[in-house]
Amino acid sequence: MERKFVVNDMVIRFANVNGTGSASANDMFAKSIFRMGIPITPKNIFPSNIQGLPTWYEVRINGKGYLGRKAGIDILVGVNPQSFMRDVKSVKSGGYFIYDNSKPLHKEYIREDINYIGIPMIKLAMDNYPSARLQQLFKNIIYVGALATLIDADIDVIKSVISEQFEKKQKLIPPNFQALELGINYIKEHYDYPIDVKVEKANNVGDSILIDGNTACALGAIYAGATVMAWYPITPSTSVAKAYETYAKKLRIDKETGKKKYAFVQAEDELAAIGMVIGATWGGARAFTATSGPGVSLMNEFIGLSYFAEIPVVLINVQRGGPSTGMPTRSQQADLISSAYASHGDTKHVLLFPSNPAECFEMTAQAFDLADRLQTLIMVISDLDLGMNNHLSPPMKWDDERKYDRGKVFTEEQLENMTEKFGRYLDVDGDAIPYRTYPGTHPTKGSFFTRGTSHDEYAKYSELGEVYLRNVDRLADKWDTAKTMVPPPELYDVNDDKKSLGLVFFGTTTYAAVEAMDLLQEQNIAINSMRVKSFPFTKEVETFISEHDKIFVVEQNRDAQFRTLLINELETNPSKLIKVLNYDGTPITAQTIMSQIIGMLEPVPAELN
Amino acid sequence: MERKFVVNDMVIRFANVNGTGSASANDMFAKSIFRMGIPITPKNIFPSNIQGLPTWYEVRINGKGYLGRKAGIDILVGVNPQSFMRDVKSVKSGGYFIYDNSKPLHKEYIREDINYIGIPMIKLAMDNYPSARLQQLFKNIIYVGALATLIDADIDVIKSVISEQFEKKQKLIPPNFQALELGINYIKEHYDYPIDVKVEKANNVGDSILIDGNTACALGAIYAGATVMAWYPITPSTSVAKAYETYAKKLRIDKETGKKKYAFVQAEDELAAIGMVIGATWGGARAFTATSGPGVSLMNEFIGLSYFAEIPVVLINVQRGGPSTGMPTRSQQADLISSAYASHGDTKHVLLFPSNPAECFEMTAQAFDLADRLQTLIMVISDLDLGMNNHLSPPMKWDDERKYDRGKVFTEEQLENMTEKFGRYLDVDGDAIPYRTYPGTHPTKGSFFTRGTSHDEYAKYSELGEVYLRNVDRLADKWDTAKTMVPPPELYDVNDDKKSLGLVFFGTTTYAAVEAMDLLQEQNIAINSMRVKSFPFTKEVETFISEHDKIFVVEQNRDAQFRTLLINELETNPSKLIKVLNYDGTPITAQTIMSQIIGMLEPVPAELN
Amino acid sequence: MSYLKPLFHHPSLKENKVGYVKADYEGVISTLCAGCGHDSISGAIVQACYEVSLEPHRLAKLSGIGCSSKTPTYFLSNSHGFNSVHGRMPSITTGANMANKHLIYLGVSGDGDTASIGMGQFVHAIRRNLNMVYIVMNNGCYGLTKGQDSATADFGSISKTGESNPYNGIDLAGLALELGASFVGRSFSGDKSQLVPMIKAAMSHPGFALLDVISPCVTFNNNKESTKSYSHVRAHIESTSEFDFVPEEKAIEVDYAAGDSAEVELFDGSKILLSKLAPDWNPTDKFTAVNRLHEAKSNGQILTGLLYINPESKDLHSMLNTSDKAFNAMDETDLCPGSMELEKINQGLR
Amino acid sequence: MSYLKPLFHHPSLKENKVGYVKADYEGVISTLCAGCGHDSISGAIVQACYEVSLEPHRLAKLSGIGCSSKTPTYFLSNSHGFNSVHGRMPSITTGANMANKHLIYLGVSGDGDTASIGMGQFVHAIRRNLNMVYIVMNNGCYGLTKGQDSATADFGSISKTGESNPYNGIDLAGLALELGASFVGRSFSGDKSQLVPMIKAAMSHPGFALLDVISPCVTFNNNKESTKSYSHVRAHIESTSEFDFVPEEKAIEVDYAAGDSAEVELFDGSKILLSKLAPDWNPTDKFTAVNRLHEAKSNGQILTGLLYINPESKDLHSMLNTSDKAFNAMDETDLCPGSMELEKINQGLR
Ligand SMILES: Cc1ncc(C[n+]2csc(CCOP(=O)(O)OP(=O)(O)O)c2C)c(N)n1
Ligand SMILES: Cc1ncc(C[n+]2csc(CCOP(=O)(O)OP(=O)(O)O)c2C)c(N)n1
Ligand code: SF4
Ligand code: SF4
Ligand SMILES: [Mg+2]
Ligand SMILES: [Mg+2]
Repeated sequence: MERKFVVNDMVIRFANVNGTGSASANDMFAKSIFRMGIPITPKNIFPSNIQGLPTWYEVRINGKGYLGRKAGIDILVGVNPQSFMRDVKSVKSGGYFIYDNSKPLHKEYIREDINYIGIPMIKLAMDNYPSARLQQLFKNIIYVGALATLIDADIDVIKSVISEQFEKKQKLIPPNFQALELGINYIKEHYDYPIDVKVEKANNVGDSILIDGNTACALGAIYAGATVMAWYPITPSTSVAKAYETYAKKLRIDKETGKKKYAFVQAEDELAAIGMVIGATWGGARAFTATSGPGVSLMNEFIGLSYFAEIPVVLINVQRGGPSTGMPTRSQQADLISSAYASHGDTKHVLLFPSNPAECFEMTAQAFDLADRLQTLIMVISDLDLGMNNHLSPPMKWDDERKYDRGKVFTEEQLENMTEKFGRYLDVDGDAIPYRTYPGTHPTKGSFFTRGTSHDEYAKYSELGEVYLRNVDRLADKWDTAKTMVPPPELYDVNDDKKSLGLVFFGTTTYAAVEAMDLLQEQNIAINSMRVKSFPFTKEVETFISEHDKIFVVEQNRDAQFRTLLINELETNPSKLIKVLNYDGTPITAQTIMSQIIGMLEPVPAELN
Repeated sequence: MERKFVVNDMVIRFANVNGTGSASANDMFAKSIFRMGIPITPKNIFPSNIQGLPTWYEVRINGKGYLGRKAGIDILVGVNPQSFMRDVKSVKSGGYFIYDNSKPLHKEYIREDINYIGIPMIKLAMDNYPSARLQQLFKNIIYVGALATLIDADIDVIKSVISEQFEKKQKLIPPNFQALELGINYIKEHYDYPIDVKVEKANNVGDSILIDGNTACALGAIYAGATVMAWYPITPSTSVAKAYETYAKKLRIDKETGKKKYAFVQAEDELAAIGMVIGATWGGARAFTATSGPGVSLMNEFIGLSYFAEIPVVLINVQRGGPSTGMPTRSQQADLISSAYASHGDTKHVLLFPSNPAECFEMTAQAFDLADRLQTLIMVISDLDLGMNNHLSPPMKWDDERKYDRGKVFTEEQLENMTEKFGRYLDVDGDAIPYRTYPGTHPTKGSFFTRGTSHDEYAKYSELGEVYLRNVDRLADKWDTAKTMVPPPELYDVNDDKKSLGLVFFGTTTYAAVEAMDLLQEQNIAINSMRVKSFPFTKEVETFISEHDKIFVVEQNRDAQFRTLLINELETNPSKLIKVLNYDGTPITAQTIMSQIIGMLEPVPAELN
Repeated sequence: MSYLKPLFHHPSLKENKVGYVKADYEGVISTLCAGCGHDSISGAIVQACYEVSLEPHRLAKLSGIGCSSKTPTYFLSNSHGFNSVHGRMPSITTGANMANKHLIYLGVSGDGDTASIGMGQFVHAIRRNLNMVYIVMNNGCYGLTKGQDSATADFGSISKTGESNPYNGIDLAGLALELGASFVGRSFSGDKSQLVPMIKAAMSHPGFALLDVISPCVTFNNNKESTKSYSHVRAHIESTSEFDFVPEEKAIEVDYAAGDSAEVELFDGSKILLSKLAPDWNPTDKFTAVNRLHEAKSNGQILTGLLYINPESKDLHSMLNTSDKAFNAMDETDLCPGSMELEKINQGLR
Repeated sequence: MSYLKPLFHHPSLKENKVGYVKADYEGVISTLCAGCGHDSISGAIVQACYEVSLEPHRLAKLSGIGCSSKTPTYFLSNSHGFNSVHGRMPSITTGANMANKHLIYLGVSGDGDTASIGMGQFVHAIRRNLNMVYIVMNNGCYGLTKGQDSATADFGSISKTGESNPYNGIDLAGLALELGASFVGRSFSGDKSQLVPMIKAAMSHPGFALLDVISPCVTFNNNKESTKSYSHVRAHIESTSEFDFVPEEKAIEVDYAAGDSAEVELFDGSKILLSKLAPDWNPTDKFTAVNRLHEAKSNGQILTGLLYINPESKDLHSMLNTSDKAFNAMDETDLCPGSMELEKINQGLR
């Protein structure tokens, strides 16, 4: 009888202890599958601590290119005794549990419906490596070798990944290869392989790259000409700063002088970080910061200043689980209201919602143009899942013809030739955006006094009601201008001509939503979909919402905050917007979206298809 | 021909320079009218500076008891040359302009349609007082005497107010009386008096008191047993702190020991202020802070902590004109969204909306009970108009039987007798509110670890999705519990049985809204009204909103933030909520409300009455 | 995982004066890196509280955010604890102290938590002479966020990312002295013989007691090639550019006499020179303390010991002249002025 | 209204080296109280800029919030100005300085703005040796919010509300020295002969230059009965419990020689003892500066003068090794690595 294999469709989870070097081993494994031409989605599930606590690494392998998280684990590599019970339980029926059998498995861990594959990892490591430290490190490579063999991964690909990894430390390659072989050989000698979930070389990744969103944001900032990065460490945004520094060091050192064309400043806190950004953009540079929820909360006062004094700011908000310190190493989309309306008084802020690293790159770059053009704060709304995990992504693109849009800035010449009085907050051409000048531009013209207090068109302090009204009404008009400049939504194949059902999502729910669309299709549920890319909502978003009768809004927070934004900004009747939520800190799955939708449709099945 | 007088219905405005002692003179004048039994509404319109800039003091005198601001000035006392032009313009046709004629009035200030009354104020002062300083001070009393005579105010009442004011500095009384007489006599000798707007003793103030909202809040806090007040100076909330200190010094010193039963701590900034409050209530004291917009923005991170770690906080938010530093000495209701949903993550906060000083007192006291009961932050939402101006208000009331509701706190005995494990975040009785303990209560039981990170029922750190969900879902349930505890709205005489039109307001728009109801009535427009007192909205609010077809929502901000709260929390169709806005920093008038409503009704007059 | 012992290991069975054994002062198992200096300080706190026979519930432990700020979970399980937000422990402690003056307040912070985001609150807690013990677990870096330089990092020190620190480090003890702190001590996490008595002294001091405790971070101040076998590991880390491998280390210990100096090798192979104040040092002479501190610094030494104590210290409660009864024990009878008084106030407003 | 002269009054008609007259350095009419020390400092800034022949647009003036922070409107109308938010001027200035290293950055702050809410940013601007002049207009109180004590108020000083300050004041100059500031000076608002050259020196210093300038508040440090006629006014203020009367005062002036002392009577009748460093004082010796400062303090003197200067000061740009071309003058050609480079990066991620 021929064995039936499930090919290129599985979830593998590694259960490790953090600080043991497993992350890099797991990464190399995932990268190898990707190199085999198979789409993957790796996710790190790590604790808010440095060493000694359970950490998981999950890779979904899916030939069709579904990149959302999927529940149900096919193979679990369990090398952390602390989480053994939980790990064993998490394997789906018929799945595999790979463990270190240097010591026998206690019987409480035995489930009848799964397969156990024991490998004497630590024993093999002890037999082959001298020190405890090395044993711990190479144990990880041993299980990679074993796993690869079990699922029939291409060993040569893995070896090439290892070789690349240690390109600059060649002497590390042989011991790594040796560890890999130890794992491979142990399987070959003791087990029937491959098992019935396996991988096969494919050609399904195109020109995709594997990158995390934070790195892509940082590169976007570099390409957009950000010269000042001011930040304060906070998970999960720290790596934006780290990547900016790493790439700036490579790409932004003046060849001749060795001097830096960037300033990378670790601030004393988030208040100072955004203050530096405001100062720098006021001074005419492009500058940005990256933070997460607690940081944005601390930045609230300054955010109001940037809105009211009309100072460009780019802020990468990598959301994590809130409220308060919350779940620092889990992902949510729960900072929408607090971002959109941050700070006291009547304020509104432009948000961009990337949903993959290529968009992180592009939207960050775009954020600088928008900030300069609109003279206001632009937040790129990312999250831990997008920011810190590697994603299969289209490559990043840059058109060399592309010019930075520095917005309305008077140059020295323009000032020199100007006869009328310069008005910093004067709307001279009807788009509600005034002209600005950089300090030091002209000896006698164009200087002005920036302030967070109420001011007239000439930046002069005023407490007069009518002056105040002119100013804030213009800011409201500027908001309308913004609607014409921010990226429009992506509309997906229209399945439903009657436009009865709609599906709305943004950011990292996209992966799962796109997959859910297919799942619903399979169930003959026709639904039109829209991925929103920005706030304020553009005309297209408004049209979609008004044209559909019943719209499911997918988001990852308890209070359906995105839905609130839709209701509030588009004057939508709330009754037509149905919540589809997931807010436990893990990325939503297609299955969840589908079942919530079907659950809510059930009472009215007649209306469908 | 008999002269026709307008009695007890006028607006008087004093145009002064700040720092010249005019505020106390004007106050004494207003108080005198109040003492004559006539309702008054004084409003200070002052700059964000200490000395030398224009400042206005406006008193509306209205026998019917309408206490909102009214446009159109009947009498202007103009003693500030800086604002002369503006002041002359602001007098309504037929009105009076009282000025210092020590120097002749320039002809550009002459309007044909108003009456000019010149009094040689500075000349009189110079003739009678030795130093420039005293001349400046008594000039103010001179115009009070003149004005009083012109409108026929009771001079004896004024004298008694002066005597009281200088009760402890008796020697100041004679020179003040002298100045008063100088003004009186000058009018008597040179003009026909009274003029045609005048006052008459009445009996229309009942047992009302004249007090500002901030003092009332402070007294509420003292009565509610607040022992720790931590704050940072900021207009317009500073006087809450000042009044707390003043009254605590009188009412909270232990008679025997001379020691203080309160701690009044000027913090280094707003972050520290709310941190101290959180620490103090965690420690088992009642504590509060008072601030305004910029302060609330800075407190954002801590506000999230209080929500998530469930720590009682009372915060008096005295709103001023935003965004950013905005208009520090003007009034708005523009911090609603930023208060209701302050901080990142899924957060919601309880708000109370007092609309007069008696309610400032009561609601502040109530806020302490609610904070302890609900174990969360309660914001009393006041504004500059309510907080810093004197208001005619019902007296403050306290029932001596009233006990503080300290909420669910385990005592030493209860802990001693407890057999089950204490769970700080365990909902033992279904109201979603857990029990807490104060530090130091019991040697071995009841201690717990407070944290802003995700925690289980026993306050233990957890990153597990299901643990997180249990906790935040309980917090959502607690929100529902809050709805049953906060004060219900006030519903006004139902005029409209068909319930087609509704009017909603809160806080300081109440005065004008109540007057507008009468104005609309006069125009035969039937409208049902509701004054909302709290957020979350109670059942009654929900019912009112759902029962009416078209509802006008009156508020003082650009973005109709209160309306957003109604839409978002009650799932209301936005199309039925009509904005009635005023956001130039001045309190809304009844006329504005009426005309906006009528303007919006015009297209559909058939539907009315 | 830590070497700090869990409750069921080797309990010291001798009861102290209030009837508690040492284990009663312990906390849950530490989740810090093996060898982290912070765990040694936790141990010293346990020891000090046991030795002074403090009833655990008479102490409240508070912290900010960071590896250091996690430690309150790892000692004194029977004390109320508050792991607040980053840099704001001082304000929380101020409030708690106001609520109940009768407890001992032990604040734990890190150098990031104190010298960067928390600088303002640190300075002002000193200014108010708040009655508390303030321990900075000072490792010169941001442990929890993976090793960035902190504001106490020395000029020229090399961080895990290989960058040399261009800024001068802030000397928290020197700063506290300048600000008029009433008790300033410095010690080293591995020097129990100095640290335990210093914590005891700080607890008995009626005012703000700063303990600046140098506490090496095994993971992120672990960046020089010090031993042969380690180089391999280090190379691995560089190559993978992931800080995902933390070698297990033993906590660094040191024991030297007052008046002496001791060179201590840190995890990264670098060395620090500790210098202990002489036994006859007069800690009430601030002027000399400041000079000695600057002198030591210019000699490349880290001066340890009780640098300064103001024997006339008056804490915030004394300055404010608050009542002896704790505020959290007061109720309506103590606090509410009653309706008659209110009617009088109303009367005055008519 | 202030005595600071508006543009059209008494312009000094002599052109300086860059062709500007003194009036070109003035600002709009001050709205501070007559006699406010802050206006005298504004005057000194105008004078200094005129004397050093600075083109006004080569300077950017920044401030926080407060009476002091309003002053940038009252000088240098042709310079860009930024009246930011309370306590955050240093971070704004840091950013502005990063954007364009070629301007002079003049930050103005108050003692509330600096020593309370702004303490963190103040400390860290010093730590980074940001190239700026940082003037604290130090009046020991919160002027704009009506006279609360600030953190620099002296112990025991009586505020307008009649309370005696129980806290020790923070000495900003001492603090800056402790933190390693590269330029520390102190002066008095009324002492133009000392202040003007000190501002000039600070502007030419390549790093952080603190000028702690004592600047009496006529309105809120005006609380003792000093003259007969004034008592009446004061009584009035007490009785009405409204700070709504500000007597017009002349700004306090003082002129004394280096090495001397001068007693100055403040608006409230209290006296301060200023002591000027001797002409042969060596300001590069920090150790002595610290000692002299503490010594003066214990003698009840306020030491003025240039206390310390580090001649080897390296500012933040030097530390970061940034390019000479200002960032705000760079465009795509300077900054964008181009599509080829990006394709290489993509390649590395496959
Ligand atoms: C407002 C805010 N910003 C940033 C962070 C992220 N964060 C957590 S701990 C930490 C630094 C901790 O450093 P330190 O205080 O020195 O403690 P250590 O881990 O070194 O003991 C930071 C920046 C946070 N939790 N909150
Ligand atoms: C966040 C914030 N908190 C409080 C205030 C109110 N405020 C304005 S100025 C000021 C203090 C100013 O004191 P200082 O810096 O000494 O300046 P001075 O007026 O004495 O010159 C305060 C507290 C504010 N504007 N912003
Ligand atoms: S990272 Fe450093 S500070 Fe944090 S636990 Fe590990 S050794 Fe300690
Ligand atoms: S209040 Fe004081 S600091 Fe402010 S302007 Fe007046 S005198 Fe100057
Ligand atoms: Mg640290
Ligand atoms: Mg001041």
